[in-house]
Amino acid sequence: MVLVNLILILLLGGVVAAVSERVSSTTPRQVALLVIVLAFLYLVSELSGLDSLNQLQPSTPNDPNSWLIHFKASWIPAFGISIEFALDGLSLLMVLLTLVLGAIAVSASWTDITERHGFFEANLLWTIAGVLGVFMALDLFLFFLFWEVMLIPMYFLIAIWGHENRGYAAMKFFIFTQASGLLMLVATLALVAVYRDSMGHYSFSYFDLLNTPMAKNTAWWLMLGFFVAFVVKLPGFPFHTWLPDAHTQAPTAGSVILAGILLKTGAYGLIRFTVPLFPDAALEFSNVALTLGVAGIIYGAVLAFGQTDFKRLVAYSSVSHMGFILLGVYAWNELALQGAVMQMVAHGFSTAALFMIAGSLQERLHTREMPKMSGLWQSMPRMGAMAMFFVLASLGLPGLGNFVAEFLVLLGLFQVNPWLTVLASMGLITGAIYSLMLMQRSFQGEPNPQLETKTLTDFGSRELLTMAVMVIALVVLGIYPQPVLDIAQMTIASTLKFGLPGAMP
Amino acid sequence: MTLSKLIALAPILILSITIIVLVLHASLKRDHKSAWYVSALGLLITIWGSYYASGYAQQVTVLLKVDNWGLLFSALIVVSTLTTLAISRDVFLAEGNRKEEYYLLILLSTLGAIVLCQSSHIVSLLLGMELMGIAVYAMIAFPEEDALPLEASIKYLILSACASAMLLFGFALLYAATGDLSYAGIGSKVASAYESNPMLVVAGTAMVLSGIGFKLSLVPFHMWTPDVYEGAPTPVTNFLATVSKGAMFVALTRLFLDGKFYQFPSLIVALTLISVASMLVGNLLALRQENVKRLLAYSSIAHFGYLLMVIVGFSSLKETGEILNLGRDALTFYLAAYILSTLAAIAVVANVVGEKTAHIEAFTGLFWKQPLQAAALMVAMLSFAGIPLTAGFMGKFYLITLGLDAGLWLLLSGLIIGSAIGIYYYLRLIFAMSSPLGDPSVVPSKHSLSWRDALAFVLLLSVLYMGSWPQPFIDFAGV
Amino acid sequence: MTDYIWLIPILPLISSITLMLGSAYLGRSVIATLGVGSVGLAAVLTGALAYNFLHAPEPIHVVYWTWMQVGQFDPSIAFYFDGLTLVMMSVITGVGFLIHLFSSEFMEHDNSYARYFAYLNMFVAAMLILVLADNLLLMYLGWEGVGTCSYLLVGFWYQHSANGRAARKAFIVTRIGDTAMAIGLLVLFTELGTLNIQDLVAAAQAKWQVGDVIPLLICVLLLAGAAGKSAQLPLHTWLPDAMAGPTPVSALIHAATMVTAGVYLIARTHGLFLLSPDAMTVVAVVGLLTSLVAAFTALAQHDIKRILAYSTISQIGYMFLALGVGAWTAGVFHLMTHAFFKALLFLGSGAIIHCLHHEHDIFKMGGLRSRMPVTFWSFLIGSAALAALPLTSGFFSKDLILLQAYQQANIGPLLWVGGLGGALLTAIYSFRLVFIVFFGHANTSPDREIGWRMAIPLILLCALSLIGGYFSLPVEKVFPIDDNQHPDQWVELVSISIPIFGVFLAYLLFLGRQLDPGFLIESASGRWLKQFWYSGWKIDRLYDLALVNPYYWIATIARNEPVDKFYQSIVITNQTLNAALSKMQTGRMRGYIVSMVIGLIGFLGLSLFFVAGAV
Amino acid sequence: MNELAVPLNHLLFLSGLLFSIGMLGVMIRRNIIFILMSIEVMLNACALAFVGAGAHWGQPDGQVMYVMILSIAAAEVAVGLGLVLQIQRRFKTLDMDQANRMRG
Repeated sequence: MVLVNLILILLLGGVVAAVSERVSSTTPRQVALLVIVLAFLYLVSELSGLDSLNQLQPSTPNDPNSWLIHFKASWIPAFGISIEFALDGLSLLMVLLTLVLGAIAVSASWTDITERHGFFEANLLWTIAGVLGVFMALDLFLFFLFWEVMLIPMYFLIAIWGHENRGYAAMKFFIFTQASGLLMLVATLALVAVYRDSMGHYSFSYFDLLNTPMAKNTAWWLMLGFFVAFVVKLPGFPFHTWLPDAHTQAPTAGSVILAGILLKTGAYGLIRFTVPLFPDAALEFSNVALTLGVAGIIYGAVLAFGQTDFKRLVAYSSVSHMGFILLGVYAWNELALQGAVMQMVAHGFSTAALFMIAGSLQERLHTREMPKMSGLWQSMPRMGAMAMFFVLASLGLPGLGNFVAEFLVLLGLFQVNPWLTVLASMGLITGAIYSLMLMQRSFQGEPNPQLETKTLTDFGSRELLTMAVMVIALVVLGIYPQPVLDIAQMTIASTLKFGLPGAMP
Repeated sequence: MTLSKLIALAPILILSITIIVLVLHASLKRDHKSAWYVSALGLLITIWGSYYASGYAQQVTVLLKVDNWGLLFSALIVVSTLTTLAISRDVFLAEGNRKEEYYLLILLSTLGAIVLCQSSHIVSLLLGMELMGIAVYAMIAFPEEDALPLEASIKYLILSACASAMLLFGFALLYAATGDLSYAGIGSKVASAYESNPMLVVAGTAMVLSGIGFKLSLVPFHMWTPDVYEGAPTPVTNFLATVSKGAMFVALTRLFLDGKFYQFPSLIVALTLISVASMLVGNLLALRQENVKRLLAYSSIAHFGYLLMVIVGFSSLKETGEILNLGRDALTFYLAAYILSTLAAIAVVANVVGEKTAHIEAFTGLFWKQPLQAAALMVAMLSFAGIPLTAGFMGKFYLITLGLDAGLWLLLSGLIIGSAIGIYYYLRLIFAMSSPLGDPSVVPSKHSLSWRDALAFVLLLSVLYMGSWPQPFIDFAGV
Repeated sequence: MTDYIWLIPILPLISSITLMLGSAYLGRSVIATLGVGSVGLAAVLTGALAYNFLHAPEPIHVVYWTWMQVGQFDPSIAFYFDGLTLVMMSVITGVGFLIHLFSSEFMEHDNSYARYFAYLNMFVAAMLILVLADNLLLMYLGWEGVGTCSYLLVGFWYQHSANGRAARKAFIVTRIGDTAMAIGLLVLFTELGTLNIQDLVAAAQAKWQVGDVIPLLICVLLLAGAAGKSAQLPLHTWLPDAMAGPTPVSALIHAATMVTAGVYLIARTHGLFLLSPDAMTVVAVVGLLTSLVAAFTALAQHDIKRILAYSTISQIGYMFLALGVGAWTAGVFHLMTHAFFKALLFLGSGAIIHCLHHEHDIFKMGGLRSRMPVTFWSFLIGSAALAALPLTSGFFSKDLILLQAYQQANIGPLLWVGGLGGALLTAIYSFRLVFIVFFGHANTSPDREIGWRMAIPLILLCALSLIGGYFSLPVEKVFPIDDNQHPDQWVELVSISIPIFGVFLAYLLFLGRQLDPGFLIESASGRWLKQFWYSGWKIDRLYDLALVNPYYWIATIARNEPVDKFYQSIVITNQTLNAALSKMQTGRMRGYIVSMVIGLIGFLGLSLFFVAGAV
Repeated sequence: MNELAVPLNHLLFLSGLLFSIGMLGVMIRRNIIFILMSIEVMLNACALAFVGAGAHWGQPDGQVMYVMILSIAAAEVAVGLGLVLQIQRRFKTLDMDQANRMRG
């Protein structure tokens, strides 16, 4: 019941935030922050009691009571659909990341929202609730429900508070994910139909569907349905074109949530559903997926280098970083998977910070075009220093979270496909190229004459505090990542036994 | 006609009594408000009647087959008529004094629809369809001073007259081939008739399905829909979209199942083509449509394309009882979901726009002017698009399950492509509603909660309820 | 008693972080004391460590925590201290402290004083971690940390975008080397299952025989990493441009410490290199070629710092040569001595630039002998050591390398001759610099004198350059004892006399002007050759044409998302279909009837077609 | 039992012909009244087919259907002419092609 309460807190919090706009235009954001902190404390207090968390023993996928928390209530018995939430290592990590980034997103949009604050904070909270649902739902119907429902508030975030052509970007974002979601729906229902044929009764529960015997090419088609839905969301190489538009047009909080959390739902889906449900089909398909991953890394990096828009560059850097996750998942051994999970966490922080900087730049200069803003370090040294730190984080400086993730992925992948790893490690070089170009074009170089007139205020204490949280998080992830690795280990160790026999145990 | 048969006909009898009372009332005192109340009361009693009659389900004379499924849809039709009544309350206040006829026409048309729902014989089908149809021509042309309704009405009259002629000619051929006019009779004899002279049977069924296809606005016969939906006054559009199409589809299912039409491969291929064409053309036509009523017309074409998938599904299910029920459940759910969503959508259109042209500009910033109406329209749109937590999604869920079991790969891909295109124009409307009003400072003024908001809220709740907690409806409908 | 070893890298790190955070509140003197003091303290601690180590010379291995543990892969944050580490640490902290002292005055008037010292301290900390690391992954952390600090310091004066471009070039070229090294690490872990240096060398020797393919691959990858960081031939183009940073930075990073990281890496993993002789020959050849190419280029330079930069590349070429022929001790010895005299030369040039208000071109200087005595003497001693004249530290180290190069198995003599040529060229260009800058008629006059904080480091480094030769490195236990005997006399004699002859040649060419190379330079081929050498053998042009421009071109072409065209095409087809279909909705009823009739006929036709087919 | 003088196929063929004449009439004519008339022709064709089929099977159903169809046709035409009157009063023309205000 804990998990259902968690989502309810956020949903009701959203309603309260929407209504609280009547009090004054600043209360909604305080309400939102309060709600998220409340949810975080509630979860932590519930979890601290669990002994299974301290011994960190692995949670075998097909036996529910080995999971940290498991909740099941029947919903539509006619189809064996039940409201089933469960929390294990991986989803715990993602839930914590979502709540932390949610708080950061609220603080990121502290001042740059001018109209309808209540409704904005409400949408923010509802998106977070939807994402939490995705991370915790273990009934495929319920998972699909949250998968689609989290889009609506996110759509409103972009469509109402976005920038110049927000309509196009919001529409593209929604259609891309929803259309691919339809493929996943058909795949899920086909899987359930196969299950019903062999087992005689309907069931949508992940635990039952886990090892349904099916013909090889049906498994292949179903896996493809799931794969496309998750790679569109990831975003993988050919399906990523919605991300740059969505990011450039979204408000700061919107892009922080979008980059920090929503992209991770795709990665989570790959690890949780695509490979364990169809192990041998995933093995056959792994070569294609790996090439897509590498293509994503290189393509994202090259395009990031070519951009003149600050946010668009950071968006393409996310495409490049997400390529690593695709590699990590489909190399499917312990090292690569740990790398993928670590990348999900580390990338969340580094991109959220970069988007916050982009947002504050847009707030101050009313433009995202880098040609219009060079040499900002002089007028805004604190923001420059923060930007430098996070640029270094995103290019994978060892000692910070991203490096640990990328190195583990490369290490894991090397045992599966050495030549592809060499290609993927090109991503390290191209990553450095666009990151430093970002720094050069915006913060270094001769100060832009047009900017002389504006008095540019540097980072305030609130912004610095938020940035400090992310700096500490990345440093801790870089220096002492073991707690995160152990929590993820609970899921990965057991899912590997279910998944295809990776090259390394 | 034993007493139990009479009770079985309860909804039809109650409605006829209401009509008679209405006529007597009109002759005594011409008062618009009391006429409205009489008809509303009559309809409510009819709903109770159809619930009461469900205990006495049986074949009443050769013409009508009263079963729970038919009664469920009769109740749904009466609910739709009630909503039509609700939104047409003030539409005609400024009209001349002859308003009671309008309510008379609505009740007569609903009576026709209920007869059509429960028909099991060609005569009762014909009777029900024509009673419903002819009443609608007059309803469309009711407001005198406007030119568009007149044009829409004449178009609808001529086209549906042709369609009825086609239908009749088809039935004539079928009658010539099988010698029986009741569905069951045709069903039993059609196989042997197919051996003797296949030409007759096939041509007959083809013409029957074309006639019905017109009424359901399937693709080759869909041209009239946008003009009639736009021309007719909003309540009548609502009536047309929900009652006339809903009843017709139920009749088609009965004819198809009892008449055993699913044996003929030619029919199945033709229906598949029509279905796919409707899905794609319906969605494509609505892509950049500015007028909301025409947009809803095209969307209904697409939705009936999806629904036809169930009929095609029957063909490959043959006699396996278990999946036949799945097909019937899918049909019931999807049709109910479609009707509910259309009611919600058109109710909001009526509340917001009334009789002015329902251009998309009228809906910009609706979220900030009338939040409740906007929420209802949004939920309706999401239900059409098939987003979870709405009735539409459950309908689509059923359809896909059926499609997978029956292996209708072409139709499934049509469904996916159609709904992918469909998201665009549903979202366009939502985007228009959410675009800011220009002056962001105005906090939505809390105007009094009028009955219109109550109606919109009720419909919104019902669409969400059916989508998020479908189990009770499945038990009730899984008859 | 050695539990304070972690303090040595942490002190500069802490001071760097405090400087970064508190830059707005600290006064200049506080910043200077913090910056210089932390490195000084580290130097003192290293001294204490050295004192203990000399008495009880067994290696110290301290493990702090496992960095990450995933299945079998569990690198830990741990320090390994032995003779080689001691040498490196003493160079880093010793020379580093002197350079910090020098730059405290050199950067006196710069407005972001705190930021400078923050970066410099961070660099020293990263370098110390690199040197102290017990596994290759922690070394990689130091490796990249050092590269980042070099990027930050080269691009220190970020106001001019040229410096930014030089800094980016430095980082990216070294990053290419680092990626190769990372791939080497991946191969190592996959083959041997560990990244701990001591275990992996033992495991390698157990697993492979001499001359296997995989050790060759690993060594070449490590060499690529080393070449990137130590600016060797394929990846050397970044060092001359890195002179855009402040001069003390060039002294510390691009002379004494960072560029020697590659040498340290190969020295540390010499066990692997011993397994594949061809890899060692590759190292030797790369070293030799680099030293020759750099020496020729240095001859044709005008900018004082670029001459020193190319000379650094050339000298490190020598160290690679030494490592290539297996003369590990000689290589490390040359590394130490080179750190002394090259730092001295850089600081000297820094003093000159400081006093001649940022004048870089040597032909505009001249006759500074009388007016800047301290700088003159330090430059003279530095150049002597660089040219390896007898009695200087350079002589001992370079001579050792040449002798052992001669005894190398198959191409020994060839390497030796190449080395000699390099020594000759080194002598010529080093003394060319001295004669042009300090002798001849003075056309600029220094406007200020160097203070004590700049003079003392110069003097100390002069002393070190002179007596450096007599230090005996405590590395007996680290490297295998090379038992090759002494080559015959004439080889020794020749390698001693060549540098002297070189200096004499330089005197003739540049000071006495007896030998007039005029006819040579004016001739068409001469002019082309001078231009060719000046531009660094056109390697920069080559890289631009082959790699940089195509990358720019692809990026600008692909800027607006080619993949999106596919999705746009879907949208366009939908819209055209919509337009076509809505045109059919003419509004005229007769059109509708026609479509109905067509539908009917189609339906009938299809059914009859089936029936005709069936019957 | 086939005491029908004329074989069924001839009759069906006749009614088919009548039906297509009616259909053509609706498509070609522009005046609404003539369109209504051709609809009458179509409906009568169906009635004829029913009568023929009824006779062929010797059941009265055919003729019952005939009466039904006639009454329905009458009702439709009644409403149709009512509309025609209004159109005439409003648009002063009975040409069906003028009525194309709604399109797209």
